[in-house]
Amino acid sequence: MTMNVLLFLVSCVLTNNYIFSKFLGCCPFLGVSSKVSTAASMGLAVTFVMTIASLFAYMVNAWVLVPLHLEFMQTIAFILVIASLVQFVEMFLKKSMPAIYSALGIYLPLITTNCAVLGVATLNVNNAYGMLQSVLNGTFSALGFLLAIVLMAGVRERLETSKIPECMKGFPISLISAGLMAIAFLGFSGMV
Amino acid sequence: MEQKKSLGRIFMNGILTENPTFRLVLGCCPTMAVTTSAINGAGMGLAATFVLLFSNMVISAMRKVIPDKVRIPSFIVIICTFVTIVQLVLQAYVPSLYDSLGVFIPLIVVNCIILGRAEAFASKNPVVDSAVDGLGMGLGFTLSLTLIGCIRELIGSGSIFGIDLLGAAYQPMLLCILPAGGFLIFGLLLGIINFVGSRRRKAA
Amino acid sequence: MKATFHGGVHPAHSSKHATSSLPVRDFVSDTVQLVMNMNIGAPSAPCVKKGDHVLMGQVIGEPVGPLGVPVHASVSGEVVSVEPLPYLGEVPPMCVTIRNDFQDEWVELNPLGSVEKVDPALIIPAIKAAGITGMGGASFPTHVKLSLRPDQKCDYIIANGAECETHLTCDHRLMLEHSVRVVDGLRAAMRALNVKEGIIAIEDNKPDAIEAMTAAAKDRTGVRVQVLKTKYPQGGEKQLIEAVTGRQVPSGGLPIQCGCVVLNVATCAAIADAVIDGRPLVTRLCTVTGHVRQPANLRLRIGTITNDIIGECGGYEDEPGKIFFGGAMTGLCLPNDTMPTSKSTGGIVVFSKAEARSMEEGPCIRCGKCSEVCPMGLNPYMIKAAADADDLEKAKKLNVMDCTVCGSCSFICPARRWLTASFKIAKSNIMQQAKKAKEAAAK
Amino acid sequence: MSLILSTAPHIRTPHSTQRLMGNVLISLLPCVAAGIYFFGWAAALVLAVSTASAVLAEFVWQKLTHKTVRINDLSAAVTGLLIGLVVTPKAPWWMVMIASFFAIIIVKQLFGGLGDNFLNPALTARAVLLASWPAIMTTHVTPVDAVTSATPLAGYSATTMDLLLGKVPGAIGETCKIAILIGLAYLLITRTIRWEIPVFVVGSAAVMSLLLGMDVLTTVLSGGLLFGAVYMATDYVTSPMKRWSTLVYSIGVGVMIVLIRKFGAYPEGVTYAIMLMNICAPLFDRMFPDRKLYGHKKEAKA
Repeated sequence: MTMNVLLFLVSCVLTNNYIFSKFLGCCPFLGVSSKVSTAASMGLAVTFVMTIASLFAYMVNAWVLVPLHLEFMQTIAFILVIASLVQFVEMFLKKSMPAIYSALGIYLPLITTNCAVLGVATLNVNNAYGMLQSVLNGTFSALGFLLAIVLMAGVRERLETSKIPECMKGFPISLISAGLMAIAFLGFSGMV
Repeated sequence: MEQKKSLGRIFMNGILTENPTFRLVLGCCPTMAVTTSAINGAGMGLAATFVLLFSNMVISAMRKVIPDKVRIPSFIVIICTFVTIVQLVLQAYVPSLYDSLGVFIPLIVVNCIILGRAEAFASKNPVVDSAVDGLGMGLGFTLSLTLIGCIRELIGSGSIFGIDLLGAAYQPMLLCILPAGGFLIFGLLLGIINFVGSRRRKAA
Repeated sequence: MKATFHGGVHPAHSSKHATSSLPVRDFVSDTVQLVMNMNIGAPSAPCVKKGDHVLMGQVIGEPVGPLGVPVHASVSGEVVSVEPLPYLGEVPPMCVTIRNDFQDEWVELNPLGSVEKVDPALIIPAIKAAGITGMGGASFPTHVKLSLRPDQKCDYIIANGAECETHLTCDHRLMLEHSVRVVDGLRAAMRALNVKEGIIAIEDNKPDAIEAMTAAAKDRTGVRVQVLKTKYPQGGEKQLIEAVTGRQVPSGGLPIQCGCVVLNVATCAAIADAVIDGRPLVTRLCTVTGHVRQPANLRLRIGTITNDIIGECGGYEDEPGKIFFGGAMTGLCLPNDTMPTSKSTGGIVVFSKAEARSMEEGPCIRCGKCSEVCPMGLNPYMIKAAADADDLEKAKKLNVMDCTVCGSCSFICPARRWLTASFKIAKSNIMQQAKKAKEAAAK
Repeated sequence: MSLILSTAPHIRTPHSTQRLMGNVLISLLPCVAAGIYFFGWAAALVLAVSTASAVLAEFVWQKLTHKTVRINDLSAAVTGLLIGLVVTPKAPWWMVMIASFFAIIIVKQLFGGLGDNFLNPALTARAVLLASWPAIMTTHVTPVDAVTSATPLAGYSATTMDLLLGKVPGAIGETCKIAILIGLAYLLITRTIRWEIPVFVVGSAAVMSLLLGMDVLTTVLSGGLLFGAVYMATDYVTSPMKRWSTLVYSIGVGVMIVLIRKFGAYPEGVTYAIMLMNICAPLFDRMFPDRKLYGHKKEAKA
């Protein structure tokens, strides 16, 4: 059991990293990675939301959609679940954990349209994961996202003082950096 | 005449001036994820175009009915409806494409291009204009994805749209159809387009 | 136990060989030019006029302001001009030119006698009257350095005989030839401040000086010799204090804040002259080396013109490319060889055209050597990036103000980047900014 | 008389970038010689093509972008030669050329040139080849009798002596450990690199293999571990800048090498292990405090 969880962790974080092998969550990955501190906050916020979203999406799917034979409504159901979850989490944090809210607050609304969250919910269903597996998949994949975005931010902070050609500044060089990082992450292939 | 001319401009706006992929850099997840071949790129582009066209039309038609407060959720529900239609249609008629696009079909919902156009254009403009804008943006997206798909397929498999172009002696550079290749090719294309753009601006 | 500090470099080992064994000889030229800004702070005011006959040691510039020191005639003779002269700074200072009558006729002196018997209260006034400023290069008025506020306490006075700069050997020769004067000066300063411990710090590449000073310090109350590792900038005030006492001068503060006063050995000798003989500061030792035919250690009248000194040393070996006052790590470049020496000129180094050629600046290769050698523990490569981007705030955050401009980072940089130069500029810009802000606040 | 006016210091260390790179080139000569001796003139051709095309790429790029041409800092030559040394002697010329171009243009120059790349160009180029043409890259030639087979990591049995001398299949410069050790000695004597990185990479790999029950000697002597530890992990540009972070980085490389070898799909983990740690390097530098600042009290540091 422990071994399986560990392997699942390695798989989600390293081998099948959401960014470097699945392209899920690229927008925040490219958009909110210019500083390590903000990248870490964004990654944590995503981890938080993806874990809860996986759980709720599983419950909605298994307990509502499947019994009612409404599987084709998945996408719409999930997006509503995620949107309301994000709203709820935001309100909850604001009230009861203002410290965390002040750190993660501004990133929460952005997460609604983060495709990693909807992606993990959909993939959980596609892969027919159970509840625990869904939640673990959510958490671990988000940790992979966290790792990727923090590493990316470290690299980009370094690039700040680089003499990058004018036309490559911004998105292009970030994409190239991400590509080179993805090459490095190939080293993990076959680990699981 | 006046009306038509501006429609043409709206159309071309999406394809060139504000090309969602290369100019605005929106919706980059599918741009890199599905462009391992030209056909996948084109398929993804067309699916998104369909959703864009109809969601723009519906949102534009309902723009005076939808209360401002629940604007975004309503947009998402409308977009979602069309995404579900596309999903079901693809599944039924082109299951191979459906399989290769995978999770990125439902993810059209959260593609920033679509919500972006709904918010920036359709919610403020009449139906016909919105339809043309959706079509232009969608085709701009499709063309970009097909272009990236062509390049990646050509280098990575030696073919375009499955047609072998470079012969049997060509040793395909597999990297291009790996995720890393997606990042690199997209990054390089963006760089080249920026470069050409700045050259033009300088010349002008 | 050889003491040392963190970081540092080993520049040009062999540069001292040319002069380290040459005894000091006197050189007097027929004209001296005494600039009025030989001290930090306001320049002195000339108090003689053209045509005046002055005696050696006569005050020709009156001190101005809290950091002012008098300037004395270094020869006897006739004042031929009192006018501004282009010098090393941006603003040409006033300069008194005296034609030497070679009589060396002294003004009446007021000797105080043995340093061990003199009334301690008379020592600092004597130093002030003698016009002594830090002779290691900083030109800080010595009497100000030794005037403590009531809340300040000095535990150690360190006589700085490290002479870590390249090329220079005059302190080395001074310690060999005038060991007792150095100890006398140190004792005078100790007695003036009632300090129990005086330490003479010498790098281990000068074993003969260590021996001579140890012998001179024997039987003298509270004085000892501390051997230091040979490393640049061992003689930097902050590094010396760290090496000798293990204390650190607080950032932005003065040595006295950690209970230390550092005096150059040449300054010590000048103090001894002022106290014992009542003689003002009119001569100093100076090493002349590099591409001159006969490198030498000379005792010069202050204000001797460079060209005359070079002539005394047999002239240039070939066409000079660069001449600077001081060692190669911190020396100040001369625009031409007509500039006179000052109280802090401990060396004149001539570089050939080939040596002077500036090396092309390459890109930083992130080797990290600059951070490794920085004696202040800074990250020069980061500060350079901030300075290049004109980001003064960031440079300040990276503690550029702690930089002592010792040049170690520039020296070690494989890419030949101009690190020290840009820190110098950044520091002065920040200070100007602060000054402006202060003025604005005052309004 | 025209005198040069400049700010101090007026002297600079003789260890310029060019000399450091030159030292690396000299230290690679034993590896080059061993490679040509074991793999014949095919290896020489690969090395020539890789070095020449790297220098050419740098030259052309700097010309086209109107920058100062700096090929005489020798960094492109080092990158090119390293690329040649880490590919199989069977590598076709076009593949080697692509690798050199990729390394110089995409990994290095697009980021601003020497000093600005965050990944080791030679290693990244090799990873690109491995990902693009895995079949060619993993076919290795047994030296002397020129039989193709997999590397020792993939089941080839070799004696320790064979491993030391380099009589095993592998990349051109990676097989002969004695040549690498001679190169290491030269680099250490000329103070081009410091001992920490090679020692800690090899040491941590040894410890890790011991923990995982692998043969320590084989782990250390097979594949590109030694070559990577001496020539790739020590790259100034892409390794961390601080003492402590360098330590963590080196240990990370060693551990990752063994983990990838043991659990990953690739028989050889050196390339990826070093690349991954290159990526982490800026974070490591962030994590560890600077050397203590002079004259600042501890509490003032925050």
